[in-house]
Amino acid sequence: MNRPFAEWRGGPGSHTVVAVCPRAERTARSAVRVTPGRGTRRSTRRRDGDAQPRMEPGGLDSPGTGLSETDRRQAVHARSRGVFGTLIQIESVTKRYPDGTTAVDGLSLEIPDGSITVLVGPSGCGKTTTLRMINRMVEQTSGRILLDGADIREQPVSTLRRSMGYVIQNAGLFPHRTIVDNIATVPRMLGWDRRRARERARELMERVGLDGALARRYPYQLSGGQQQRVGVARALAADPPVLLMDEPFSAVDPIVRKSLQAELLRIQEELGKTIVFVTHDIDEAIRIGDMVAVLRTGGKLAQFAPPDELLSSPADAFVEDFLGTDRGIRRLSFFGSDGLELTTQPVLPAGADAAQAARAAASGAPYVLLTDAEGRPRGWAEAKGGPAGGEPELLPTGRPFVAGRESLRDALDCAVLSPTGWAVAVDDQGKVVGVVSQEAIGAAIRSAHAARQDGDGAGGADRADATRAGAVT
Amino acid sequence: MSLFQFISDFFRDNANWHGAYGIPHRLLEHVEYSLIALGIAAGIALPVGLVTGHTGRGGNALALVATAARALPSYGLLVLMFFWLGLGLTPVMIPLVALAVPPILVTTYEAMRTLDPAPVDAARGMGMGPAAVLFQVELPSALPLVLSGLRSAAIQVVSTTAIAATVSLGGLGRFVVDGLYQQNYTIVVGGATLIAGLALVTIALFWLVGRFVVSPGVRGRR
Amino acid sequence: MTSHSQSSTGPRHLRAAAILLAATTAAALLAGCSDSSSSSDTPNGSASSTGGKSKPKDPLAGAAPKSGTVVVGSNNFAESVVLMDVYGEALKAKGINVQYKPDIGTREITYGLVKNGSVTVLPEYNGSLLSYLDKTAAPTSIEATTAAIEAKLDPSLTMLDPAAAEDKDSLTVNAQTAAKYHLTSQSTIADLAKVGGQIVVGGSPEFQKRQQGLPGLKSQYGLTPKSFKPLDAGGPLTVSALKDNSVQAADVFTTDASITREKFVTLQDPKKLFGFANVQPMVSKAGLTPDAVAALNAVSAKLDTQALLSMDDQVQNQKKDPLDVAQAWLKSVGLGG
Amino acid sequence: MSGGAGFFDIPSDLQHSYAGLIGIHMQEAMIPVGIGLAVALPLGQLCVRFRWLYPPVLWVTTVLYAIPSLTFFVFLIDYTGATRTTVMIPLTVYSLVVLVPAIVDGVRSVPQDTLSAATAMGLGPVQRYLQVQLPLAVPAIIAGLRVATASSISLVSVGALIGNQGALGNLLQDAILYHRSNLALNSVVTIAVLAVLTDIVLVLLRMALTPWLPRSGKAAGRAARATAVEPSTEAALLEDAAS
Repeated sequence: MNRPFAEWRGGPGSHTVVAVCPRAERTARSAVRVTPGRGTRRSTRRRDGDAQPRMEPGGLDSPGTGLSETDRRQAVHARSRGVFGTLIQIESVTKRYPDGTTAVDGLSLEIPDGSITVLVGPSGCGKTTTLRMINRMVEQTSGRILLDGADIREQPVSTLRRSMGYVIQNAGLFPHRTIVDNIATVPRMLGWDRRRARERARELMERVGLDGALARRYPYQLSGGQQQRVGVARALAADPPVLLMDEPFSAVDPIVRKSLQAELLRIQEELGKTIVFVTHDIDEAIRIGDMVAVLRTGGKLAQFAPPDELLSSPADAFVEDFLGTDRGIRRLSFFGSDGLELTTQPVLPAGADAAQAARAAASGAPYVLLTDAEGRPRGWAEAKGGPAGGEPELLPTGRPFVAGRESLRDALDCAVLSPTGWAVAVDDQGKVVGVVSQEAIGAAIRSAHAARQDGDGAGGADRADATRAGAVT
Repeated sequence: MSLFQFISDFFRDNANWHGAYGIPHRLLEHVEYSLIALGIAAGIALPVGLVTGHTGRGGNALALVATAARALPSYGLLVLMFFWLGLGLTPVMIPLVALAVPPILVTTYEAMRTLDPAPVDAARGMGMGPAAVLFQVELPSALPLVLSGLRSAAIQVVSTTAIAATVSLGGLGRFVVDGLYQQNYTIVVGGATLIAGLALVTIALFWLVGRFVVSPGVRGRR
Repeated sequence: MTSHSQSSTGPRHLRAAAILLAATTAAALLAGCSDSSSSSDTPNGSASSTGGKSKPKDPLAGAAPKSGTVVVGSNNFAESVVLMDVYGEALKAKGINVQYKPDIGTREITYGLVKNGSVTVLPEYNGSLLSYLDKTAAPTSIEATTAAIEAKLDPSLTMLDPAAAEDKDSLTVNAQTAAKYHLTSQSTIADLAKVGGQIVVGGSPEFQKRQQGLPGLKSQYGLTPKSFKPLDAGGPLTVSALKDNSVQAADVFTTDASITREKFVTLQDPKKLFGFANVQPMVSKAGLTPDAVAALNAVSAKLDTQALLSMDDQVQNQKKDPLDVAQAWLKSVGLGG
Repeated sequence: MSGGAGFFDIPSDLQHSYAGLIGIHMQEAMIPVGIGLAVALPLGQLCVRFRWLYPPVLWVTTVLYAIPSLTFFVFLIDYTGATRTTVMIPLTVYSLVVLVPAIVDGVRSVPQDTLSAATAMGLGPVQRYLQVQLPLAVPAIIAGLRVATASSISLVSVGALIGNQGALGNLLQDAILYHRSNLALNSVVTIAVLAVLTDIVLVLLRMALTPWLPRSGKAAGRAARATAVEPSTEAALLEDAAS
């Protein structure tokens, strides 16, 4: 859980050279997958396909990550749910209250299986109501909701709810029960014996990154973030195919929120649940959503699209306004840094001889990057000074980016923050693999935009983005 | 201190410890009356408080009931009930129950109202039925306040049961009333001490019960 | 009291004591102010040793009256209040300043108050008073009774002339019990004693301890009831308890209207346990002028049992105010003001 | 004078008219509340100032409140006789133990920000107490006063058991004495009406003193409901109301 934000997809210890930016990959996938229409139903397969390349080289699945194990589990899980998996279809659902207010107005959504769908919008947009209609905490006035093709009203409400994990804002832990008993609630309701339920609970505590020592504590003894983890574990306890999350992270501070989001994505990677996630925070929506539904006040759908598409081509002024001004920069998170042309010419390894130094200085770059014996960046030295013997004055390198695994946004950020205007690329061990200039990054952004445009024929907003991104560069 | 002298005289008098007029028997009577009154009151007030608190309706009506019941003088009600109903346990139970209902009712209602809605929502979302939500989630969390209402009622009932003696019933009030009639201050003070002692024991008892039935998770939070 | 009973713990004890002290001081101050506004409240002037039978100081004893006023008191039953009004109003008619102290309580309390001077005049019943003063006395005439009382009475007190009016305590059974054990108005307490083990006797709480009560019933008639139920001094509790048979026999005043109404049977008392019960004022010697004594004796001279019955009836059955009843009777015998 | 006594005909032995009895009753009931308030205000402020003081004080108040009024009266006879003072001292103590938690919770519920703002404006501790804390604590104090007055008015009648010091409660004794159940009804109804009227006056007083608060509402209802319980429970309720 303490791993940096971008790490969970790849997992620690990965030494893969095929630097796949999970974000970009994911987005590309969603873009295909989410094209409205029946085709989306096939999305389950994507999971299985996904697992393949990762398992093959064994690179990402280095021992300890348990990914291969979880993927197998997930595959089993997917199979047990049938080929097509769960899919929630919301069909022109309206919720009107007796006092006349309309919370949700003719909403239709197809929530794809095995992915995270985020409902986002300002307060009063009916996002929570929509979520609560899925487990019938709220009954719709008209329209219908299908789960796996069957109307949710066909089964007893308690059965329906027990098949869906439910996580809410303040976790809603039972104050009178210990952590382990909180998590064991649904299994116990399903008739598991106490020992098995507790065993399962402890297993889940580990999964959500909770220290087992907390098991016998009571909720009030936990921090907000820990409580929220318990909430997630409790929702997962009976292994429900669907997870409903109602602003689960909005009551914790930004740092904790970020780690919880990361944790959720990691868990999702392992379990492949169908998650419906409600938030009012568009950044959160973009960070974790495979699909994002933007709702406007009055309970109307404004746009339903993958986050990348949302950023590149907002459907209207409302969505654009809701996204905020820097969506160009933010969208860069969806472009992998693998396409960047790295150069090793200005890199001067420790113990290099004068000739190497001269070559580095002559590379055309104004600065030379010195590395230590392990190949980690030490600092920038002026190329012109070039004294091989004496120790030159070094400028700090700032934070390097992990080539391939981190996005263009990270690369750009490194370049902007670097005193030399050059970003340092490292591998997962922190070893320098090359450097890249702001100009080169700008070029990469432009070509990535162009490629994306060719790929999905998205609207002209892309160009504006690219221009804006270029301007920053 | 002369008061102490009276008290120790009372407890040292062997005659006060035996028979139908002795301390043990009077104490049992007192506890019996108190338990009956408390039982009836809890039987009325707990369900009503739970339901009204659960639904959130009737809060203002409850406030009225509480004020009105507080305003009724128990002893006066007892005398009135004696006139209307004659001798017996019923005329005693009416003022005692009237005394005990409001604290239980009000605290139960408040306990249910001030519950954190999140766990309840979560419980419903997990597929718990209304009864399960009430007994497994709401009640355990509301327990400290509900218990304090019961304690409040119990203390008042134990104290007030003394008036039963004014309409010829037993209980520890017997010592006080008889002593006042017989001009025997020793008995008066002895009985009064016993009543106060019983009230304090009641506090201790509820404290103990709280230790056992209230989850540490709820207790720790308060 | 908290300060004593919790003396084990230091700070709490001190705080409780402080609270109590503050409250006591303040309340005492205010009580001082409020005295002037009420006539029934008297300052706690004398702390003389009074009343209690073996106690150096009895807290239940009252306080002394203001000088220059005659305080007429009564016990805690209706007839005593009427008598208080009768004697008091007669004094008033003579222009004497009268203060009433009604419903004081039982004889156990009132005797102490007359003795310590906080009550000047108290309508008493001679036999009952004697029995309270001397458990063994068994006088055979009214005069002998008065003499016996005077012999035992506190030197500061004296008895005035007895009235002809008589109202005794009695052991009275309810109709069911009378029928069950074939008791008639000719039966005696001794007849009841034969079935005593099945009888619940009721009476004012002090009946359990005083000579004209359970102790006397046992020593004179060998009556040991199954149990005793504490009620009130011949008041509604007693009547109810007899009526609903929660007691089978009870101490009822012979003038009580409910005896005929409810068909109760009063048992004969051949051993004179309840003795004579003529109305007779007990007075504090120091508190009365000869005029006042004459006025009180004049009342006693006119007061017969018939008058008493009539007045009781007006108060208890016709719900008239005792003061009105007393004034009306005084007027009818020419003693009114 | 007609023969049968009417509902409001008070037996002469009580030596007061109906109105007179009401006057005495209110005097016997309200003086203790007044003294209780006068003592509770500084005591409450001490408890706010020295936090460690409050739990033991709350404990003592709970215990004191558990002592039956009759016990209290009877014990005091030893010191103050069967007088009105004997009735008023316990009532004072009860008022005190009800008011202290109310005041402490009231003053404590004043938001720290408000206090900081007051301090920042240069108000001294005394000014801050009088101008900020006390006014903002008024609703809680009045809630406590309502508990105290209601119980005080009702408990005065128990004084009838110890030498006729029960004012309207003495009617109960007379009801028994003269077999007049109407007197008992009169006593109960009058006492209840007095308690309710006093309660209304206090509510109106609260409205007058706190124009910035909504006229009615949750807090008011809660305060009213808090009038049925003993001090520590009351404290718990008020705490919830404040949070």
